[in-house]
Amino acid sequence: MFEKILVANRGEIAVRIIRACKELRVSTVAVYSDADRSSLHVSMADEAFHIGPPAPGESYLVMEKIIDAAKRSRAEAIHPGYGFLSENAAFAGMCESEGIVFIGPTAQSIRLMGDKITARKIALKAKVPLVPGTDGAVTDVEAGGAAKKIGYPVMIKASAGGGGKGMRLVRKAKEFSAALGMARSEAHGAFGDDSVYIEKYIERPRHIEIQVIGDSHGKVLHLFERECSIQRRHQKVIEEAPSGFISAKTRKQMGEMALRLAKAVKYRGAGTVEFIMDQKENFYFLEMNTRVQVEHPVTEMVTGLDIVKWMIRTAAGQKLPFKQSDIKMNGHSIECRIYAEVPEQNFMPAPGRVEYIRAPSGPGIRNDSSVYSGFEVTPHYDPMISKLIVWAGDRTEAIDKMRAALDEYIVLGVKTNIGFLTRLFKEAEFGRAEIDTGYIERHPELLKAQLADLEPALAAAALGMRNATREVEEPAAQTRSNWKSFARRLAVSRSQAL
Amino acid sequence: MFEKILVANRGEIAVRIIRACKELRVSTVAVYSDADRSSLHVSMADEAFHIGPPAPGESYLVMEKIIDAAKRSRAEAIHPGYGFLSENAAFAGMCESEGIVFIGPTAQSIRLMGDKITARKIALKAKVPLVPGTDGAVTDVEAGGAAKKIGYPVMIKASAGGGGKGMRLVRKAKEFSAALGMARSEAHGAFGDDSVYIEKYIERPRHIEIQVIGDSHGKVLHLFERECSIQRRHQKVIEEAPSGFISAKTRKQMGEMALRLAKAVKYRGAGTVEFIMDQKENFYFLEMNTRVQVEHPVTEMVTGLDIVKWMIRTAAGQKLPFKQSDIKMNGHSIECRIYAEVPEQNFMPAPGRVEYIRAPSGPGIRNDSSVYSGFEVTPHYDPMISKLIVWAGDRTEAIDKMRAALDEYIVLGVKTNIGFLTRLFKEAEFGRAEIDTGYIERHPELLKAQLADLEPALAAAALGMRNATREVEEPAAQTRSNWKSFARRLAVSRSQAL
Amino acid sequence: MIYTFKLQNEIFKVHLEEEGQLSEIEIDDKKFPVEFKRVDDNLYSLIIEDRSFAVGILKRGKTIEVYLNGELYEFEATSSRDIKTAAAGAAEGIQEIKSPMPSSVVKVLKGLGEAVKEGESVIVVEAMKMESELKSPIAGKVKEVNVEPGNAVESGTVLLVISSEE
Amino acid sequence: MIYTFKLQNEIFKVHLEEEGQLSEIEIDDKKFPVEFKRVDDNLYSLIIEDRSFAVGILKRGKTIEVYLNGELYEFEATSSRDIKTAAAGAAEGIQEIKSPMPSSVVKVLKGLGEAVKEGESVIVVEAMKMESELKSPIAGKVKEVNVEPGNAVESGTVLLVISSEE
Repeated sequence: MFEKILVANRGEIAVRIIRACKELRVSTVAVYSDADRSSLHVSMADEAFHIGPPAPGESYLVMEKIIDAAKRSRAEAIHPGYGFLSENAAFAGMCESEGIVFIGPTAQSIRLMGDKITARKIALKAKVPLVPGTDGAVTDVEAGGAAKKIGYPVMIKASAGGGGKGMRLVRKAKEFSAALGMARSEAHGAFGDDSVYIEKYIERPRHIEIQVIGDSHGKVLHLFERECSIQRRHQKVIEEAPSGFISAKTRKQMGEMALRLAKAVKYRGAGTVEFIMDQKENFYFLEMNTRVQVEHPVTEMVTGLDIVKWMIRTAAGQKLPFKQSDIKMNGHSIECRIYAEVPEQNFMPAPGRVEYIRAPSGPGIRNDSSVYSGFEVTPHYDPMISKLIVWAGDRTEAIDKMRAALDEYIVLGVKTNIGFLTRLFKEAEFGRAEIDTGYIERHPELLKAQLADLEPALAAAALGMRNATREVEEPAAQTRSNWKSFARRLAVSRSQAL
Repeated sequence: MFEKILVANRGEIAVRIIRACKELRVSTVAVYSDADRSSLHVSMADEAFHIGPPAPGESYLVMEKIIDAAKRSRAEAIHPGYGFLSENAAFAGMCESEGIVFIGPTAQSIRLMGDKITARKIALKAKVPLVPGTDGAVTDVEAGGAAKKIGYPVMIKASAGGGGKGMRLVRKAKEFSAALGMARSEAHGAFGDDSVYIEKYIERPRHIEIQVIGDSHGKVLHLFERECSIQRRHQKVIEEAPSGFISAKTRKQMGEMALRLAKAVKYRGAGTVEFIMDQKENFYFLEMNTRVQVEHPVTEMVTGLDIVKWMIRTAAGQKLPFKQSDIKMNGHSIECRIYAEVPEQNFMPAPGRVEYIRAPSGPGIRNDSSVYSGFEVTPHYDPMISKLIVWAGDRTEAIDKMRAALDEYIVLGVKTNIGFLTRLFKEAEFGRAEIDTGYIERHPELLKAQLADLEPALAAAALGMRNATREVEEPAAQTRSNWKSFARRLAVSRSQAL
Repeated sequence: MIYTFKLQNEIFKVHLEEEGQLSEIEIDDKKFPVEFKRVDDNLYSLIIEDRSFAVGILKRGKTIEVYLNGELYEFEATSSRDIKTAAAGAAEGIQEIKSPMPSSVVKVLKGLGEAVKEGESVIVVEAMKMESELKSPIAGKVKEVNVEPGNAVESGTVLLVISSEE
Repeated sequence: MIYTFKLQNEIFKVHLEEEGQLSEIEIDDKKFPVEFKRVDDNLYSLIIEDRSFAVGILKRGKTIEVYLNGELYEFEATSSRDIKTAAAGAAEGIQEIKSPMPSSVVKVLKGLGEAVKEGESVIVVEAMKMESELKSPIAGKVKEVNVEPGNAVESGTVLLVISSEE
């Protein structure tokens, strides 16, 4: 095992990794930008190195600064977390050539999976299903036949396209040729190029992914699926394991496909193979994330395996001591990402000072966070406040636990999506796992606050105002400060600060 | 299921029960004494009733007040938690006759198990082993033979005894008659009665208990064991599941014995059969606790079953839907009781105001607590701050997780046993599960604080003093308070309150 | 003491009468007793006729944030003068479009005097590298335009004013 | 600025020199730079030559509690006058037996002038229905008895004084 690891990240994932290291009795080195001097990952680590201004491009993304801190602290390995340098093949390569272990796959694996076209080729070769479509642009003559072969509904897409221009959804064969003409003319108008290709249209797609983990001795295992179909701004908001939708047969198939792909690139460490799935459980490879995912906790909760610890152990050369059949799923886990954002305004980030935070706790509750009362959510980084994770015996109980947990959560000072999530978990459709990536768009009513408890809220507002007024009227109490009465004064100021 | 439950308790267990109710969508009614107006169980419940002064005898123990609150709130059931009225057969009977469901066993079961002599008789009849001993006082003629039959070492105990008077440990037969004489004469001197009885002496005894749960349809299941051998002042401090000591065979036997006993009293709800065990895995019935135990979480963590929810469900008449073979133990869980106390002074309680508390969190960490920054630990109740529970794949990993978690725990304002626990979890003997109820007495070195980081501590003290001084010198900043600058002022006061 | 709060353009008057531990609250001629107790920094316990509530309260400037049962109530404390304006505004349908966070103005979609439909976007602002379109909650005409593209604005800055009056 | 702290009868002098963000600390002729930053109410981050520490700090009266790596350091801030007394006390082996919490005196086990062994119990106090025996950390004689059975005492009250002097 390593003696010392540098954590090249910030926020909750840096805290998560430091905790794993502490349990493994490995020393930790934090790096921090100017904006993160009072972040928890700094004080929790054994050592801390300043690496520059708040902008990631001048700190967390500067490979040389990270490598330099690793060398100065004599860290033997670097854990990149997610985001920042975690899927940067050049950085992994730099670590390799500097003799520092990159906790993740090899630079080569990252490179292969990082390029979409290469990744699709590898998937094709490994017989992992891709979204059916033509192999590039088609002529008018080829088009109709191709669409028929793919099966309706299909999408006609401009080869040079983007932004929905030159795109047409076709549900029936008889509508095809008219749509093709329109798509071509729109594409020509927008891009000066009328070439189009055809792809299967997935209705109400679900996002389902398979967690894999490999060691450096050729063993790769999968830890089943996570469903992450609830998304906003193309970003996951709620993730769960197992999926409330797929059959045992599909689960098995997806696991096998994911392993086939991971083995094709000799995968080491934790990774995720993402699939898009239609409502008939047909699934197609999207991409592979060659790092730990934000949503890894739900898999940890149902398998009992600590993914971050296994990343570290496998990077240190340890063998995975279990086999595929040893890995079992038990119960159900759901994660919510709590953000400082405004759901009513298209989930716009709402940075600011978290004046007060009270996170839920108790049986089956896990709150991965690095935010505390007084923490400043800055515009420089992701406005995530925490990942609230629950575990219970089954999906229904997990939903009930999440509702109860959200009910305990209090954040003041910045706006959050807690109210939105509370409403979402009460939705019957969500309860029946009738979800897809368009779920939030289909439920605009969830965005609106339900201010139903007006009387107690007004009473609280009035009593709160009264307390604040008293404070203004009697500020003298606050100056009666000397060393001996310090403790008492603290108590006084507590009962006055609103 | 019930619509509304009254929780006849306070502190962490009241919070625990309210959380379970929320998940079951059952309304909750809290009761509180004058000392508990700002306790969390009050604000977390849907309704709250004041029941009198701080002293338990004038509030939480007054049956009529509890029943009255239940009637006024139209609660259909009462959950008594642990302590207070939880093992009071009269109270359970009163509930029964008032048509309120007592969430626990019947008054009759409580009565049978509450009386030590009756409980022993039932155990004897159910063929549950008791500590071998004579059936009452013995003559000099009988004594030697009895001792031989029981097997050395034996204890000679004064029938009228107590406080160690007239008590003699005898390790060898040849020492017996001299010891008998001394015991008799001491007993005569102390109590005016020289009758003695003989009991097997258990060396380095371990405390191991079996969790059981029954429904009102005749099914009783066990949820395996907990080991609670680490005790101070005869009170458990650390509990774990499974035991790091017993064999699978012993586990099975103990489970069967516990079920035999529970079935003998037609047990409903959660209960615990406590055993004393010697270092050869011989175990003997001690007593049955007819309520939820403080340490129930460790069983929940390894079985995945929510004991409090099952108490409520079975009290509502639901059947236990699983069978004994469905219940499995997975991984290892340890609980520490965090107390406001002074280990160096024989674990004397240290009530006071918790000025600041920061509890650990993250994967595998559960902190059941009702204490927050500003909470007053009063002399009226148990000075428990929280139950810190960890789960991990095996015992070693669980210990490492507990060490890391304790390291994150910060409590200021009252003294705690956190340092003591930190030292204990570093002990190699504890790591090897070489524990018994005399462990803490055998390790007095654990009681002493290890103040090894003097330099950073002194630096912190000096810098803290400097901040406090600044505050005294510049109190003006605190009076510059008006409504508009409220937010800023709050920030200022934050950076000044030390 | 009477407090007046504005919440989503509705005005509420709260009459607060204190008697020791217990306060009496009157809202819309409905009276009820309230027991109010601080728990920690910003967490309060409210007991109203045996019903119990855990409430987070934060006062910032004229806004008092009340967090209750998972929802955030942002009350604006108003003076009688404010009320009149607001009441008048509500009656006449005058709406201020405010910046929800520190941001920069990207595009003003509606000019002075231009007609606006309910729910129509009127201005685009950018914050944290994301553009957001702000919409008018009422149909009417643009009465004021206070900013232009490139302006950096604070949270709460009134960007445009929409009026339903002719 | 020089601060003097007493910890378990040892005296420490800390010389603190400030230069902007960075402070220089000198303890026993050893100098090192410290970066000190508040995290939340009582949690601070200390960085000493790249080594990082999370520290809880609470000042109460003359006591400054420092919580570090699971252990509580209770420093007593002392003036030079206090130091002399304390230093003298330490040298001569004078020990005050203080009440660790609000409690009532049950029994005084050692009378004035009586000899006491190291670790021997000298007084019994009761709090929260539990009796506790307080022990003498040194061998010596009882020099002062300030309380008698039945007295209610505050936390920190000096109950007895033991001296190792002849």
